[in-house]
Amino acid sequence: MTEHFPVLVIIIPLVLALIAPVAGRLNKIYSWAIALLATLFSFITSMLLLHQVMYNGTISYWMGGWEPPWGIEYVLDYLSAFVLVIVTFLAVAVTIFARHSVTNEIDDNKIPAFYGVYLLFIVGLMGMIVTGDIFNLYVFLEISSLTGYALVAMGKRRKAPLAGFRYLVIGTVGATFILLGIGYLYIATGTLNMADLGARLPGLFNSKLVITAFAFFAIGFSIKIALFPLHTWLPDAYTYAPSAVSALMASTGTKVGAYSFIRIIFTVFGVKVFLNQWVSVPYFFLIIASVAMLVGSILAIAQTNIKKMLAYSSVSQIGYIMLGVFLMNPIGLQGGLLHIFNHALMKCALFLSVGCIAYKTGISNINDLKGLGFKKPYAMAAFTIGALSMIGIPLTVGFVSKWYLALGSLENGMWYLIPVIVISSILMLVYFWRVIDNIYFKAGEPNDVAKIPATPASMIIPTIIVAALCLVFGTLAFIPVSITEKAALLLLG
Amino acid sequence: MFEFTILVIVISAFLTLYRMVKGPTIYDRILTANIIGTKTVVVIVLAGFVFKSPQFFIDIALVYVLINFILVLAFLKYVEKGRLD
Amino acid sequence: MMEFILAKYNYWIYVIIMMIGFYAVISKSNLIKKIIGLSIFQTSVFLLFISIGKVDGGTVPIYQGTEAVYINPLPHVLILTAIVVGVSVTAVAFALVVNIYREFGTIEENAILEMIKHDD
Amino acid sequence: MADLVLLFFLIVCAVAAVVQKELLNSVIILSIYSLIMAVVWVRLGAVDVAITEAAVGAGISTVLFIAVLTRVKRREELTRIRLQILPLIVVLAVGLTLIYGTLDMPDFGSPAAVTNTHVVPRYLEKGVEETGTDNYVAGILASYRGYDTLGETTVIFTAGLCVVLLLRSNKKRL
Amino acid sequence: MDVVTSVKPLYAILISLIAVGLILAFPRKPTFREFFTVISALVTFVMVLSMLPWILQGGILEYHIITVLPGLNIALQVDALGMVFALTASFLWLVTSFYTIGYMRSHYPKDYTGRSVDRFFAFFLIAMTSAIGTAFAGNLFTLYIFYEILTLCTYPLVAYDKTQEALYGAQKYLIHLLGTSLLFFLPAMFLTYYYTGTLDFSTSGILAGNAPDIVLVVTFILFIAGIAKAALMPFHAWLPAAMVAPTPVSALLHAVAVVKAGVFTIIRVVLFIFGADLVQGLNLGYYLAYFAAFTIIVASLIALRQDNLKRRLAYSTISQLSYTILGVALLTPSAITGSVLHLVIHAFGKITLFFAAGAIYVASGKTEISQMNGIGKKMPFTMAAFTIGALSMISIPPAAGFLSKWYLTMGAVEANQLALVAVLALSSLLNAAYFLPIVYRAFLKPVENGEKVKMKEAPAFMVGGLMITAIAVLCLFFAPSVFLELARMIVAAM
Repeated sequence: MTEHFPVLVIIIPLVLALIAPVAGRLNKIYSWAIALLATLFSFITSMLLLHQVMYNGTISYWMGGWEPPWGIEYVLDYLSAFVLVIVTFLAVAVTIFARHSVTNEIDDNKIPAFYGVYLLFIVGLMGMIVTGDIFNLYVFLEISSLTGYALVAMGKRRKAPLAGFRYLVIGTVGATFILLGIGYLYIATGTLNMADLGARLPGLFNSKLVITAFAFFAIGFSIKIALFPLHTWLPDAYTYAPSAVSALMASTGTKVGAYSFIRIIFTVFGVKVFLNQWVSVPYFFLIIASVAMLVGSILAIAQTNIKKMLAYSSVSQIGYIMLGVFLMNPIGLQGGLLHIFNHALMKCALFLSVGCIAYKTGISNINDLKGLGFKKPYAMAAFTIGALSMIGIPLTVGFVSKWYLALGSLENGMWYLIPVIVISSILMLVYFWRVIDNIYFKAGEPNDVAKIPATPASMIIPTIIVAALCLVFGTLAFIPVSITEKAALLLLG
Repeated sequence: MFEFTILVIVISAFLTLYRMVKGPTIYDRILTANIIGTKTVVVIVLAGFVFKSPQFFIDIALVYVLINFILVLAFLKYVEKGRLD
Repeated sequence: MMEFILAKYNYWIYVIIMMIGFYAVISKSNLIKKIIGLSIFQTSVFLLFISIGKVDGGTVPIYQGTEAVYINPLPHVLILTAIVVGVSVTAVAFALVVNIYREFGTIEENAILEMIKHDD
Repeated sequence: MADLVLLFFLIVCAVAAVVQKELLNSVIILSIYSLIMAVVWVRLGAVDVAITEAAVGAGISTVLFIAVLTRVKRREELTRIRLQILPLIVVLAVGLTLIYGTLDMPDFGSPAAVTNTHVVPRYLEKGVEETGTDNYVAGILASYRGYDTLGETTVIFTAGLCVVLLLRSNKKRL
Repeated sequence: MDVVTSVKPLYAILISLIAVGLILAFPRKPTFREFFTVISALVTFVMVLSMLPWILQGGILEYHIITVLPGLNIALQVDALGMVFALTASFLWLVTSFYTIGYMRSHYPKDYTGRSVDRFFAFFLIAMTSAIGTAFAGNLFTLYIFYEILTLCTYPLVAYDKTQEALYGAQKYLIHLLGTSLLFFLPAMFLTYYYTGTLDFSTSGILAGNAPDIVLVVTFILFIAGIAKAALMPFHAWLPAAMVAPTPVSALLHAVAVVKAGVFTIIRVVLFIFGADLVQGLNLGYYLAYFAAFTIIVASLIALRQDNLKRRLAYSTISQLSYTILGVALLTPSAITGSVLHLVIHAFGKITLFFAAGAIYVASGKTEISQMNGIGKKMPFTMAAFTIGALSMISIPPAAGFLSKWYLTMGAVEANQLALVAVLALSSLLNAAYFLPIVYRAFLKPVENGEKVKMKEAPAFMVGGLMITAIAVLCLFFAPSVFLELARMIVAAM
């Protein structure tokens, strides 16, 4: 049984995703229960897998018993097990949150199908994490993208379908570019297995095929993770999606994209080529990442819709992750990986707390938050923790990753990146403070505030838990740090 | 010999493109689709002979014919009634 | 030079088709046109893959004795999957377009953007 | 030679499909494009893919197009016909990158290409005995890379579910 | 030097947090709230006091809480310098608690049973936790955390009145403090960590020999710029802006917690991170000293022009804080002794002045100096205390301010910086120029005609508080031995 966990972690939710819409026809609560069951199962399994990886090393699972590179391989190492745990945990949290939030925002007759799609989204992400085959990656990428498009379009606002459609168009272009990259790599090497590619590519780096392949991977994944300036789909998508979907996508969607990109960069192409031959590529991406960090924050300052503000803030956070990745040294990469984890937690907390406020009120404008700090103390406390964490106050998770990113920058002698990190943090302080100020220190219209309905506990509790984890892992930082350290060393060989 | 035949058929199909682009009515275009469909069925069968294993190509040709037929029906029905059911 | 170009003619054509499709995707305002562009864009990539598989003198990848030279079947397998994926994307796109039309009564992106300029 | 004509055929169809103002015309032309594409693939020996493309690309996809056209406006609005510069630059950049990459590709159809010598030989040598089917494509699809196929069916299911989800009428929209 | 692990410093920090929990758990109960506030301040003070003997014997208490990242620990440590600050802070806190109760009762009678006052006291107590935490921080990282918490929890206190002006002032307060600490302090700390791998305090400094000179200079500048709480010009603007806060908060900000935390942090950084030798070796001390001298003079000049009493006190604070910095920048034994003493003495003197200002406001509603003619006759106790505070600022015996100024001047002489001696003298004159007129006005000028407002002393809680601090200022002059001994230990350890 245990040896089949790498595949069961995906297959069981997949099967449950087929059952959920059917079961939901009997009673719509069943479909939610099934979704919760599936995510819980995945979470527990992935914890076991992480445990297994820590004690027995990398797990390679051959699908159907065909050895790679002929068959499809599933690889669980420190990195993928770690990301899998993050994604499944947040999926559990958001699923618990979703129960009332979704009932509130989505028509009853759609709920069964919604949970089916929702589960498939998670399945797609998990598949992307676990697979060791580059084409299989594409297939799962498409599963998660397709469901993502539909989920975004489920929002209540009239702009939601358009946001979904635009996301679809640009997302499909991105995915097709990735497919092109896969094709070019296949032409160059004749294989699709990531490890095999990693073994066969050195020596081919002068080939224009491989250069082009990397270019297309880079563009494709930049679209998928919304790296500036290809971020245009993200703000609308996050803003108009239902609360639960925004929380799930913001905390897991782009992170898994970043993970896959990291896999491509380090496992397939290998770090050596970037250090020796394509030296300008890391520089290029460092510039892009720095610009993303600053521009994302500046654009966030300009927003009045709180979800849109958070979405632009995601754009800048992606810059942080990519900064760490392209520093190409262990500490910096560790910072990037930590930021995947940390940002997932923080953004989840922020979006969940915003979802709590929006519940039955539809509040989305920052100015409408006045006086809510004491009407919804728990949600707003979670928001505050998330915000402080984003700014990078010590003892929150945000601090840890920024610390490592800065260390990594100095390690490369790139001291000029530190002001970028610092200024971006200051900009975050500016836009988050505006919100917190409204929440706590401005009095709202008493009538409006009195009318706001209470939020169900099933929404508050996951919000609080995720926010609390921001503090817990900011203080007990050695837990993610030790895992990412091993993962970074593994990636850098 | 087969190659030459294929070439001729393809070129003759190519000529029908004029009607496809020019129109002027929708029926011209549907007809073009139909003609190209029928011609390419022949091309597929001939291609089978080029690969010296026509048995694998005959079923494609059959599927092809069916699809082409259904497509034309669908187009016409849509033009006629404005819907498919 | 000419020989070089001819030796890869499939590849040049696929690039051209891809550019046509891509241009339609990013420049057309009509949503259906965008989807049409997307279809062309995707199929051009499929054409690339199938072209990779071609082996001169090879026969269709169905067992005909051990001596026969076969066309590379792996790209075919990949593309079978990719075609289905492509159509699925198209289907979802259609559903979105229908939703958008219900909402706004038009499928011209420019017109819709004009309409929602004053929403937040 | 015939292949070249077919490929040229594709280009004409693609351009026509994009340029046509009447959406129905575009759809018809797109279906022709798909049919021709299937023929090209037949000529390249990809019989299974050709069947799929004919059935899925030309058939289902076209029917879906028509189904949508029954629900929305049929004409593209007449915006000023001029080339947009930025998209054109982007497209050209992408195209040039691809051409750049293509320069180092092995010649079209070359049996010595690494694609034909690395992973594939095993499929061709042992495929029939290991999978028990004569059709290599089917063998790889269902066996060696069976998991991709599972993913593929999941994608279909996903798309179906998404469409159901999206096309249910909206009551709660603001 | 005996280093002993002890939980006591942790308790000292946690006590007021427990009180916060209790206050929030029993909302709208003024008696409870007052009781908890006073008790927790008292217990904290006793706790701090109980550690004093050990410190005076030359011992050090430590408590390691958690390791966040390798080299980044959260740890507590009680040494002589920390003890000075903790002792001052916890004692004045106790006094301020009483004063605050009186002030809040009489100034917000309507809200007094409400939740907003509950929150006021809660934040007030969190501020105490963080001030004591700053004092007892065992390394720079812990110090930074408490420093930030102090900023965050005093923001609501500054903004308490929620008027347009209060919100604006509070915003300025926050942006300056949080902004500089994130923009400069954190990177400086980061650089220190990068080059040394640790942030633990060491009496000889940790940076020496670990980093290139240019980095050291940059780090030093970043530290000085980042610790805006010390209100060195040009990072002083938050202080006058924060004057909108209720007076107990102003007293807290300007005498005890916030500004002293800033100065304390600078002392920590200069002596325990850089180390006296390194600062001297790079000549950084003199630059800092002249910088501080500039602030002393300019702030005093600005203070002269202020009519609003609290604003004048604020600029006076800016000037006085730089004395402490000046002392530590000179790095001679006497100067450091003076610096440490000034940290304490100024706290007592300035809090007296603020208490007096608050008492005048509560009793008469007057905020401008020009309105205060003859006020001394109506409020003799308050104005007597004010006079003592002012004398301390000007450094005239028997007020304690004389002592610290004396040591500072000695230090300047030791360092052969006669220009700085002149600055100190000039500053005393300026202090006299802006404080004595107030005293003169209050006692000797007749009450303006037509003003028939009945004035009497402020509530007993407030007057009691300010009398205690005023007496303390006098006592410190005659019996400074504890603080002198602690200062001597700091100097000896270097």
